[in-house]
Amino acid sequence: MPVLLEAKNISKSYQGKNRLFGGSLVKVLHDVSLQLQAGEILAIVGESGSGKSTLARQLVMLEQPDSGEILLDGKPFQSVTAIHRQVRMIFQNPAASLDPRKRVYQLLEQPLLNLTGLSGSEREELIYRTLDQVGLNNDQASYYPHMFSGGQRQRIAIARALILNPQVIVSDEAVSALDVSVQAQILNLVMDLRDQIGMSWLFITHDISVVNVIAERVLVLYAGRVMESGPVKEVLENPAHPYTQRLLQSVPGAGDSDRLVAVVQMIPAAEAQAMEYTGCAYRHRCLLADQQCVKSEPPMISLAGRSVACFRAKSML
Amino acid sequence: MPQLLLRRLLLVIPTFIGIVALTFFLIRLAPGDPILLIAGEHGVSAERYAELQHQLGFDRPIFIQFADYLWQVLNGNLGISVVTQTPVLEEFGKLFPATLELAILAIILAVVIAIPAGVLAAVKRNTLIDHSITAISLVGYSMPIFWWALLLILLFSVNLGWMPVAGRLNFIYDIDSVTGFMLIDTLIAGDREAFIDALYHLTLPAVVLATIPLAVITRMTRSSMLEVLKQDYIRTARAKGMSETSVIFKHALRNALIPVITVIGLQTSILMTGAILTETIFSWPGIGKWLLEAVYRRDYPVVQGGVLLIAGLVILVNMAVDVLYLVINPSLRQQK
Amino acid sequence: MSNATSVEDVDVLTPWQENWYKLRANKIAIAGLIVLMMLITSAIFAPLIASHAPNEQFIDSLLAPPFWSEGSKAGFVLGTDDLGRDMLSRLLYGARYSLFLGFAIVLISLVTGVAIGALAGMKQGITETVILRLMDIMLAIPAILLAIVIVAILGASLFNAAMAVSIVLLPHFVRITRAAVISEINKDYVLASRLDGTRGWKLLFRTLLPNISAPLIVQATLSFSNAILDIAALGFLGLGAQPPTPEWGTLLSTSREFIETAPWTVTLPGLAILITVLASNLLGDGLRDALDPRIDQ
Amino acid sequence: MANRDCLLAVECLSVDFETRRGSHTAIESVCLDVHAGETVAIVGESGSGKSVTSLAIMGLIRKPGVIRSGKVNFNGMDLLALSSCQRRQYLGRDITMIFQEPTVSLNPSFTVGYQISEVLKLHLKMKRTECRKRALELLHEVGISDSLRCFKSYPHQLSGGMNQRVMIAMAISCKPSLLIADEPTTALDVTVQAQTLALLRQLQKNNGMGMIFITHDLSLVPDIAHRVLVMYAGQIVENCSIDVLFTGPLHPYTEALLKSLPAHHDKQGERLSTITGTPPRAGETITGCHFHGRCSYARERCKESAPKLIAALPDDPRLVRCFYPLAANSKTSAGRP
Repeated sequence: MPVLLEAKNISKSYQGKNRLFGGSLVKVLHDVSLQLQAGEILAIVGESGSGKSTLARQLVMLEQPDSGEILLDGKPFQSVTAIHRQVRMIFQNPAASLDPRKRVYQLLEQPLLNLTGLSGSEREELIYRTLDQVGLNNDQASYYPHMFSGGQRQRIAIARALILNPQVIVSDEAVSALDVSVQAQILNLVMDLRDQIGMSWLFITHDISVVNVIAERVLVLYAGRVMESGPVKEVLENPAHPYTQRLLQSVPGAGDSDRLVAVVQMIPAAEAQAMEYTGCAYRHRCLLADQQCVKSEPPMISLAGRSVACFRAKSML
Repeated sequence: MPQLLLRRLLLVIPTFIGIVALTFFLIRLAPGDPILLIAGEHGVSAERYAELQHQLGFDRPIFIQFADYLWQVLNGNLGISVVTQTPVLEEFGKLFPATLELAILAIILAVVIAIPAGVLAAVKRNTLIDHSITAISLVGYSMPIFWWALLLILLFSVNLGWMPVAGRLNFIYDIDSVTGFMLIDTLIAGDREAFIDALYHLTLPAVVLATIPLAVITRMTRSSMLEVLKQDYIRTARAKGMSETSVIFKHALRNALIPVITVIGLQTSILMTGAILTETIFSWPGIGKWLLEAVYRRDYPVVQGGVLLIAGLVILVNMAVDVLYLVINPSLRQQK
Repeated sequence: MSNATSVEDVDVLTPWQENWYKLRANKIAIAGLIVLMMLITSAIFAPLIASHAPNEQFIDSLLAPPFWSEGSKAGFVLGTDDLGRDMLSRLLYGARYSLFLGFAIVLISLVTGVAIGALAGMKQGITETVILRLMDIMLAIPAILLAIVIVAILGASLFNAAMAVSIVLLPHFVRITRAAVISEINKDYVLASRLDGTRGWKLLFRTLLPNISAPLIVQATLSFSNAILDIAALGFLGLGAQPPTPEWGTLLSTSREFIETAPWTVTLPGLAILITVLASNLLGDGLRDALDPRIDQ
Repeated sequence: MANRDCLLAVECLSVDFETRRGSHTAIESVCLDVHAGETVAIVGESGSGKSVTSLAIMGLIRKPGVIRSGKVNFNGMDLLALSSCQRRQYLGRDITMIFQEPTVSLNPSFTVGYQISEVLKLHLKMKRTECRKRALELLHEVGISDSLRCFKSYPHQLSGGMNQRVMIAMAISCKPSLLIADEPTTALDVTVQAQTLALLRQLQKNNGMGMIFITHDLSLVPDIAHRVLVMYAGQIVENCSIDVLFTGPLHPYTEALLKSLPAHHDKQGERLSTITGTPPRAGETITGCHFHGRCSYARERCKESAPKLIAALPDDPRLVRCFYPLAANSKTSAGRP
């Protein structure tokens, strides 16, 4: 399959809080690379602070990365308008991402007005068609976002992403704020859209059990670095990185009580994240870390059908 | 925290320079010849004009003039009153204690009543007590204080004859000015009657001056307290089995006071505004009345210097409040 | 997904309609609104309501007391002042100054304040720093003092007083707008709007302003009452409207010396100011409750 | 239902919320019991009334909420009949609670150590030095290695997971017999969630506490609880032990919830089961079974009359609120492998 969206060695830093004294730069993304193929769902898994939302912002060109480049169809990003038409984003909390003062119709019309030259009737037709696509009916176009339930609001957000018929949709934790039964509806909708219109989807989540259901490939992010990436089957069934393994062990419902007790460990009150460190980013929490992991940062290697950044990867398999 | 403190201090510098610039250019904004304005309404001879022009540096480029003015200000030279021919700083120093005494008494009065009232209103939300406190503070907040002062004079001084109408002390007492605070000076002099007389003179102006801060602080305390009482940690405190009194006065009030402190700090400016009106009505010999009279007399050096001093004072108090805010608010204090 | 239409029966209200319903439930705020409306109406129709011209003198009825006191004169419901002018008529005409100036002042500072504040919030960097320092400077000088100085320089007149008060009120709008813009600009709905291709002034007017209108409206009502108070205070100090203009603060200052002999000449104008300010503050509080989404919970 | 051996027996607890638009029922005739050493999970979607239940047990329902009826028997005495002053003696000592958002559940103005010491001082009348010593022990007990540093920290200086450990330390400080955990891991990262669950489980085992674990996430339940209560629209619809829950739920809602879990879904790309429609809104009056509008098994009777929470089969301890419980032995696709 052809590569549709590609990020090469993206890095991004933010200025620390203290502006007057030139507060230190906080590096949120470290040389992150990824490839999204046409018609696939690529899941990005990471916990809070892993830089997954920052990555999403770079990919949809809400921000410019400090270094690295992003290619769409093999070409670098050019005009912002073109990118916004081709790469669309869905946010975590639909209640926050839908302007409360606009009707659904206005919300959906906004991108059409700004980014396309469609006539009024063309816009109308497209709006109603898209609403239908996400399972909402025409009457609801005149409602305000607060009149919908959480799941319906996320459908509106999806409709807004879909309406420009983009090549890629990037969704940031699009189902984590929803109840399970509603979450299932939205996940089904995502899968339907992929199957019916071949939508390529970059699905960012913290929930590895969701990945299993919807994605073909997965990329595990920790502290702004890619730890492991590859086909879901290989990575989740047979993780090569201790962090991936830890994530999988943390999935509730395995019912293995011995495992759970084993996870209780002493943790220091001062978190390592703010400290300067060398070597592997995960070594502070890794049970397998040794001197090598302190000294140098593990390079990304190819192993058993996936890429992994760990010195111990071979012994993990 | 030292870094944050330093930052606050550094922020004062541009603000202060800005105020100096404002007062500097104010005179130049006035229509007409600034030298004639500074010299007063009586006009000057051509000779005196040239002298003044040179003396005031008007014959030099404007930026040099400003730098010079800034330098003078930093050296404590705020010019000389056209009317009395005394240095502005000296006059200010003489009159300021009277205003300060009034302001301090007013703010104490306001805080002592407002915080308990605000807490009570929040705790008894939507009861008669809450509604009465809210209503009274709203009326106080809407009060034109110059009228309020006249009403109080009409009632307590004119009709009932309980309170004196004007001044700081009855002229029959002769008290040495040591601190400039009449209450303290009378105590130092050991004159009990004079002390009581001074207190009588202070009461009405202080009540008038306290009215707006009282209303503002009450409203702020109430809403801040209501906001805090909704927080999750209050629920935690209740779940710990703490008594309602501890929950309110220990866990809630401590957090609720953080924004209230800022509001109390902001009252300095309101007190100064109030002082102008209050001192005028009660013939209180303070800086408010002094400044207003200077405006009437077009005594520009006094207006210029007075505005600068009052603004400097407000900045200082606000900075002190900022520091206090850092001290009482751990989430700011411990930031790296 | 056919039953995704569970909101079918709900009336579609615009956000403004909803706020109006919330405000309507607040009886006290509505009382404030009604009083304010009545004041505005009587100010507009003052020539029809007032029995006399505001400056018409009745030499035979100097300092006539109002109707409830002994010695009141027919035709002068609220008495007369020291020059024999009808108090009620003067107060009615005075309302025109207070209310009209209040609106004008708020409008001027609202528009310029929002523009400057939005500029600071959206540009950031050096523009923002300069604007903020300027506003700090303006806020460091007590409001009335700043107004007094401005009036002292420009000369005492009602127009100059109004200009001075507009300038004094400006920093509040700037600060509120900037704070609101900064807090909103990184919210998801604004980001989403940017991704929809909305930017620049369009983003400000179509997306940001409607969502930050609540604190601005509340501030506008509060500023309205502050403007009335400040104008009256300047009038009282002789730095605003000049006699014989029947502006309320000026009425108070001219009749101060009659406080013992004719207290009504002092109490009535002050009461008029208090009622107006109180009514707009009541409305402001009600609006705050209606517009503040946190109250819902 | 009132069982003398029960640590906690809640009988027919109903809570109304009285708003300007009239009152609506938040929870209706909730009955539950917790034995010593047992963990009971309450599962439900947002708005199902699970948090209201826990607050009502603690007596922490505040206006506009009103407890309309019911009893909360704790060690044989009705907590709701006590004066608030009497009840406070038990709160924080014998019954404790931890909450969903640990960071905002701790007072930002006091150090963590102070807030733990406060409980010790209040209930155990400890002196300052004793408090400090005990608080440090407790912090160590919940798995914080540099407990002294933690003791001196303010909540905002600690991570969410750390603050939840502090909350837990505070909750176990007086060796309570009942701990109520209201969505304690919802705001935490998955790895931290696993650690917190393990910690709770360990403490519960070691101290022999009874525990009520409230969650919206059914997949957590087997890791922590012995028994599960499923709530829907203010009512308990099923009460059964963990062992049987995954093999054969009785209530259609429980079944639907189980089927929609992605974790119980192995085939990639296969669609998840969903529950159509939305739960009733607050204040909406429903006749019949509360779930009938969304139930794929609903019949005429379900629309007309409301089922009671009763034993499904004569010799089965499971309780279900359904006229037509799914047969206990029928196969459901939700079963774990």
